[in-house]
Amino acid sequence: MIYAYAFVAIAACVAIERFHNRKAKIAIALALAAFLAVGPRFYGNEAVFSILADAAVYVMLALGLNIVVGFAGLLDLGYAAFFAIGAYTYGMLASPQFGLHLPFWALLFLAAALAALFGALLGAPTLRLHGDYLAIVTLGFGEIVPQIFQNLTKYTGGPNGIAALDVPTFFGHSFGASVMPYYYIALVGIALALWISRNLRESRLGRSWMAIREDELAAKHAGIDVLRAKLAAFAIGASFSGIGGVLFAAKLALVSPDLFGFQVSVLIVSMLVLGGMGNIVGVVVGSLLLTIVNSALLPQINSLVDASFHTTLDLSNIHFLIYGAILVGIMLFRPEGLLPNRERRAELHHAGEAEAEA
Amino acid sequence: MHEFLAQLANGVELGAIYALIALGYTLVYGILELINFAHGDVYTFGSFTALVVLVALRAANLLHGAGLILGIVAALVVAILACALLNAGIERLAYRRLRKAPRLAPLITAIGVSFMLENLIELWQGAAPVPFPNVIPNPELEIGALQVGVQQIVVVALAIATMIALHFFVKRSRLGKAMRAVAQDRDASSLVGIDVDRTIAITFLIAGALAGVAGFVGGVSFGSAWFLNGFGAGLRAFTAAVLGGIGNIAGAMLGGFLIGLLESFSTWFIGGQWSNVAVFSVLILVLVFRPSGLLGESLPEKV
Amino acid sequence: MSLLELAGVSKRFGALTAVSNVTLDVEEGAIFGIIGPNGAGKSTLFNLLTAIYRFDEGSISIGGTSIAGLTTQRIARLGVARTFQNLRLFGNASALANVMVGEHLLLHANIIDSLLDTARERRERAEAERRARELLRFVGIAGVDEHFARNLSYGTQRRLEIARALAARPRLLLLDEPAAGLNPSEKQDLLALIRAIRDTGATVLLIEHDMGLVMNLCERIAVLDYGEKIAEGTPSEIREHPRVIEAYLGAPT
Amino acid sequence: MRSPRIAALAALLLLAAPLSACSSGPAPASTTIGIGVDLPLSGADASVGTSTLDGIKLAVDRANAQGVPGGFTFAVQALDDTQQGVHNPQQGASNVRTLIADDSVLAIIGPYNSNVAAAEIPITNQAGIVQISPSAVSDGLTLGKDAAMLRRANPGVKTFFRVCTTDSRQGSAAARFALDLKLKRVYIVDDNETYGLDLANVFARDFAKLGGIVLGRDHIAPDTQDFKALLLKIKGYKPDFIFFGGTTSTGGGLLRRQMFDVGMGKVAFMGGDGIPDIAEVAKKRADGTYYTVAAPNADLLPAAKQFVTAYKAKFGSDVGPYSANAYAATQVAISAIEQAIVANGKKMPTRAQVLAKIPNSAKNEVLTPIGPISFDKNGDVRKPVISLYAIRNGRSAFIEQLNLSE
Amino acid sequence: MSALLDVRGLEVRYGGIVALRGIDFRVEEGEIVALLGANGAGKTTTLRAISGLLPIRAGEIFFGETNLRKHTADAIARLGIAHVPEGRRVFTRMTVRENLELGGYAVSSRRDLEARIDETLAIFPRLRERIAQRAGTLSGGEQQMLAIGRGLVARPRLLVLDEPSLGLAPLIAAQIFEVLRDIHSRGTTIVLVEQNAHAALALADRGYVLRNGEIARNDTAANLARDPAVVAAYLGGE
Repeated sequence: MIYAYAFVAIAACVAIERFHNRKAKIAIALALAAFLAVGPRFYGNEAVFSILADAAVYVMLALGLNIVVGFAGLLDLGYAAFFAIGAYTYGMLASPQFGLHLPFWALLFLAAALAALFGALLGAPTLRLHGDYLAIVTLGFGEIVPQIFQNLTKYTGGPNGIAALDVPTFFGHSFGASVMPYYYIALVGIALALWISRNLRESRLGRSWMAIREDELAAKHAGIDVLRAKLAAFAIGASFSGIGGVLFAAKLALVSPDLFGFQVSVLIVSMLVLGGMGNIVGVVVGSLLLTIVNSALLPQINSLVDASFHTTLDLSNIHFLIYGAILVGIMLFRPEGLLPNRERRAELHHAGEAEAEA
Repeated sequence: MHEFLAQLANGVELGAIYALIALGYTLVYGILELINFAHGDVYTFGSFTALVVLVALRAANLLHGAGLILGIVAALVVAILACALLNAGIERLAYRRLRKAPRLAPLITAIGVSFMLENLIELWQGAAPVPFPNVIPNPELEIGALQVGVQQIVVVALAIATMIALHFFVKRSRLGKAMRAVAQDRDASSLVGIDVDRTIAITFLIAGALAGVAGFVGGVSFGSAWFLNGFGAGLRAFTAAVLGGIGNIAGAMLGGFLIGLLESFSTWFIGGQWSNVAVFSVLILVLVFRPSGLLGESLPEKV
Repeated sequence: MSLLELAGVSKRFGALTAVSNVTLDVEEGAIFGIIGPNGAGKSTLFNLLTAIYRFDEGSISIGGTSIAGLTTQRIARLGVARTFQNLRLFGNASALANVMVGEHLLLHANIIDSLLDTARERRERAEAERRARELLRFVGIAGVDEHFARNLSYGTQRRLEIARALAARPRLLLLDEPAAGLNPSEKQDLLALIRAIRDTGATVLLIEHDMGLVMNLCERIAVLDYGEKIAEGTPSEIREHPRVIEAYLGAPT
Repeated sequence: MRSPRIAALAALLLLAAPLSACSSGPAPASTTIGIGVDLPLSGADASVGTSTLDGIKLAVDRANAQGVPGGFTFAVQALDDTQQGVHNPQQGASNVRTLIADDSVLAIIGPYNSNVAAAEIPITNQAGIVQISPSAVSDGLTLGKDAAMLRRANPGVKTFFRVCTTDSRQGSAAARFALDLKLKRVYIVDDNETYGLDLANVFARDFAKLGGIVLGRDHIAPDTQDFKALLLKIKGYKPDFIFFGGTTSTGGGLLRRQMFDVGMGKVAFMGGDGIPDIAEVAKKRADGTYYTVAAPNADLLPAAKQFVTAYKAKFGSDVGPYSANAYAATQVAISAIEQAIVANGKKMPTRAQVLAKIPNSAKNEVLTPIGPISFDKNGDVRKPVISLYAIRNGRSAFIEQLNLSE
Repeated sequence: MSALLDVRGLEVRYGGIVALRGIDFRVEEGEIVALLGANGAGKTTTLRAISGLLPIRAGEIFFGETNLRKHTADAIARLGIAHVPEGRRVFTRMTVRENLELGGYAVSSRRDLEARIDETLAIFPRLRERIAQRAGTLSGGEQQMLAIGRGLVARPRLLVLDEPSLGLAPLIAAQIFEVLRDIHSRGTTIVLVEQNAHAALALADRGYVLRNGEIARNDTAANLARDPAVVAAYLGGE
């Protein structure tokens, strides 16, 4: 069932990418939105929509990271840190931990702001670094943040984290134990994130990022305040992650440090690169695909294979092998990602022939 | 004072291992500008190959007297060869096709290869830590106020000898020069007759060999091998390489020793759970003030 | 009135003095040429003007404002735009987008506008796009708007870079070897284009090797050699100048 | 450009289509009862996860071999709660939902980790399905306000049980054992993970209360291999023993091993039920280790011996640290299901009927390799027994046991 | 008489753009041939295609009897073509000696290599003074000497030079051309791309003029230097 939904969503994305007619694109997008909104009435169960809601959170994260890596060209290997900051904002301020029970909706905004603030704080001193040095600094930051949450036991519950977080309410109606409200919020979140991503790409700021990504020096000469534009990318990207964190924490009703390690940062970068960096639709496809692989396919692979081929093959001990092979396989055969953007395609086309005679 | 010296010795021992792994990162980065995330797992593979050889030799009752020395050498050599071949194989199968691909593609491939290696090692040796045979007798020696184990001396000596050998190889030998040339300018290198593909393959061989030595000394020093060891060790070693100035051989060694000492002393002074935080905080601070690492050269942009 | 004034400007790289005690005045509205052998310090001089390098001695002012300590983007705000010797276009972006980046300083949309695609953002974008298309026509490459910069021919790329520089409506336009690699007829077009640019009110400072172009175009020319200004004057003065012939033009065959 | 894109589409199709077909296909035959399992089966916890799963499989096989009332057969449906190699509460929650969505699943065994349990309990509580964990020891899962919060969807119903003991029981028992052994001065180290930190906290508190001297505490960082820096620091305190909160693979094995490298081989080492397998890593150097287990002396329990023999025969490997617990948890679940089948006229029972048959007193105790099991009102084991073992010559030896009052 | 280098119908593309559209030219043993043309005309592309740095779309390149199409750049270098690329491309982080040693990368005998380096240093005495210095610290002219010297250590049959006087002070440029004349007199065939058409045609036996990826003219150097169109286009002046 989960695969049916994911398949429809991915197929729709591919179709949107393939059609050149603007109206057709919009029609498909609306049809997909309607399908995802109405689908639960007819087909599926809590388990399916729980995974889809999780997938939606990852799509939001990937869209946020896409702003940093895809748009501005800054490799961030510690993106999960902002995810953690968002989640712990909810965990600490809407739970018995400090007896604070701030409303979910307010915390969405607060977390976005806090994550953006930390994005800027990390960015300000380090954005002068180039290429892989920046990647390593962000990686370091990504390692530090969850460990600080883990070590400050008094405030964060330490390794146990904080459990039994508040159940959000909507105009006085509690979300209860159902996952459906989160599913719908996440859908709205994706819609917003897509809208903002598109806005940014087309905007003055988006053009500044493009310029910085392509040629930082030429961008400076056009009067672009490079540091400010990079900080904006870091902050906006981080705020997506902060919002995703709140949604994630509220749905799980738990935060703990092991949810935000380096592997999560790597996962999100993989989603981008696999889907096709910089291309919004590609990012959505990449993150859906990897979430489904990670949250549904691999954990359930034994029962799936056993059920379909009537075997008792034990595949649980080769999860990593399968996952790694998927990453390597896609990269070897489509190094530009499944749905690359125009730029990326062009880049590949010209790879190796870059030094045209000057 | 006594404890200070002991911590210092321990930090040096740890740093020697990180430095060996860091050298592998830095060599590969220098030549391909690729963060080879799978390198830490090659190190793990080295530990396990050495371990398997030692266990087999011990089972055959060959590990005493002169056999002990020979056995240790055999384990080391097998680990070196196995890691060198593994690393070169990874380059051939997973990275070579991507030489001209967008920058992040090989990075993700490296991550994928790392996952695969971890899983393969797990399938081979199981998911639990495996004890590394205590082959080196470990009486404590007192040198002034400094107490060191024989094992510690062996580990550090082997690591430093390897680094010196690498230094001379890269500086003096024909292949070493070719490696440096390819790292600087691939086109110009091929114009003087250097086979670039082959040189890159050799760089991976050497990086793998260093991981093999690291795997052996790491196994001896930590006393066990575990299929996921490569992740943590690799992360710290890579940090060391960046700290020293990535692509710079002396920098990787310096960075390795610094990280080792930092881990040791931060555990002593502020507690083990903060050691990672300390390591990465220092990394960030250093890069803020020296954006190309401690020994890295920053070349002015050409306009 | 001088738009650009350099007084005793020097720049050293280690032991090498790339620019040595150069004094220069460029009148508002002029087309001013800088020539000299490769490595004479011409591009370094441009790089000092746009703060890619910081000068070690002397002073530089643009429109009366000293640029000492200013960053590249601050200098751009003073109305300085440039092209590069080795083209620096945004290769993986359309020609139109390249020019629109050039318009950065003319726009006022802030982060919020960009995030929410406000009316201001849309209005400015439409306006910027219109101007960009106009500029592409002005430099003579109308019709390439949607093409990726990297796919354009060399001559078109040169013009596109000029269009991008013009998009900021600069008071001072720095052109670094704009004719390099152009064929003779393209050079003729370029000559007309640079004159047209000057007629819009911009001051043009150019580095160029092509003597025909320089002599035809420039009202004044300065000659650099080994980082020093060895001569300055009108084209005919320069052509006759013995040191220039010795160091740069060479004895006629 | 066209064909590669179509190829990508085809690849996606290939990936998704058969799977979506099979997962939404016909439910398994109605004579099968699913025993849902959620454990970390890959990545860092794989070694304990798989050996724990093997305990469950053994119990299910045995039940099927003995025959199930109503002609049903039990089938293990195991899901992995790791993501990217680390046990993950979100994945656990997701798995539990998947299991609950399958009507044939009547009980869930797992999870392994306490924070995963904290994410799952609200879901099983709401669904009213029996969940028995072999190893999640954190106090707050069953006790006090924290546990009440986890059950807030359905406060009247308790669905979460565990056959392991709580951190607090084990920690206090360990404190008493240590003083019995005349070990007075302790340095406490933990792995800074859920189980280890809580255990160390309780031990530190109770050991000091009983008159022991806590010289200091430290936590270790993840992915650490070198413990000598820490041990050199501890050495300066001259402790009688080191108490370790954690498991063999999170550092227990290496810590013990490296104690010899810094000249602390003679200092005793103690921990909880996370380190019974320490000899596998530390080998001869494990001697001098003490550990506690929440079960009566295995040497005196015939069920334990039978279990060990059967396990080795079936899987060809040594029993994992929580294999017996998992076996016991499964036994309890199966016993409740079988009783429910009988009570339901040999027809498929409901989950509520199964929940009603969970043993709650001496009368309906289930005999397991870790002793007779029934649960108290919180879902913890009644009459818990904590045993102390020592490693001697690389083997475990029973020392004494403590019967804790209810 | 068979040509040392015989290029037939050479075509090279960058992505969709045709950089060379079917170039034919020959270089006889012992000649100096100059390639002239505007920036972007395809001169550098031609040289890079010959030395194997660029894939050939169509056409053949014969070096003596060998078809270079099947060879990689390093193999072509070992066949005896030394390409001194535009912008010198010396290994700046290595010493002068190391650069020269790399020039003789294919030489296996240490003594032979030393002899060749000595021979090269005899041609460039300036380099001997700088032998232990890092190449990056040399002046532009010295770097150009090193780049040429690096090529000479290989004792090439064909020396290919791309803009050897680029960025050099006139005096130094003159020295370089003097050296090239000397090298040629010792029997090395030379192909030269040069912006300074005066100097190039003064040195060369024959010249080809490239325009938009095609051979526009092909004549003796003397004739080209006298041709008013060539003078106007490439030799400056009104």
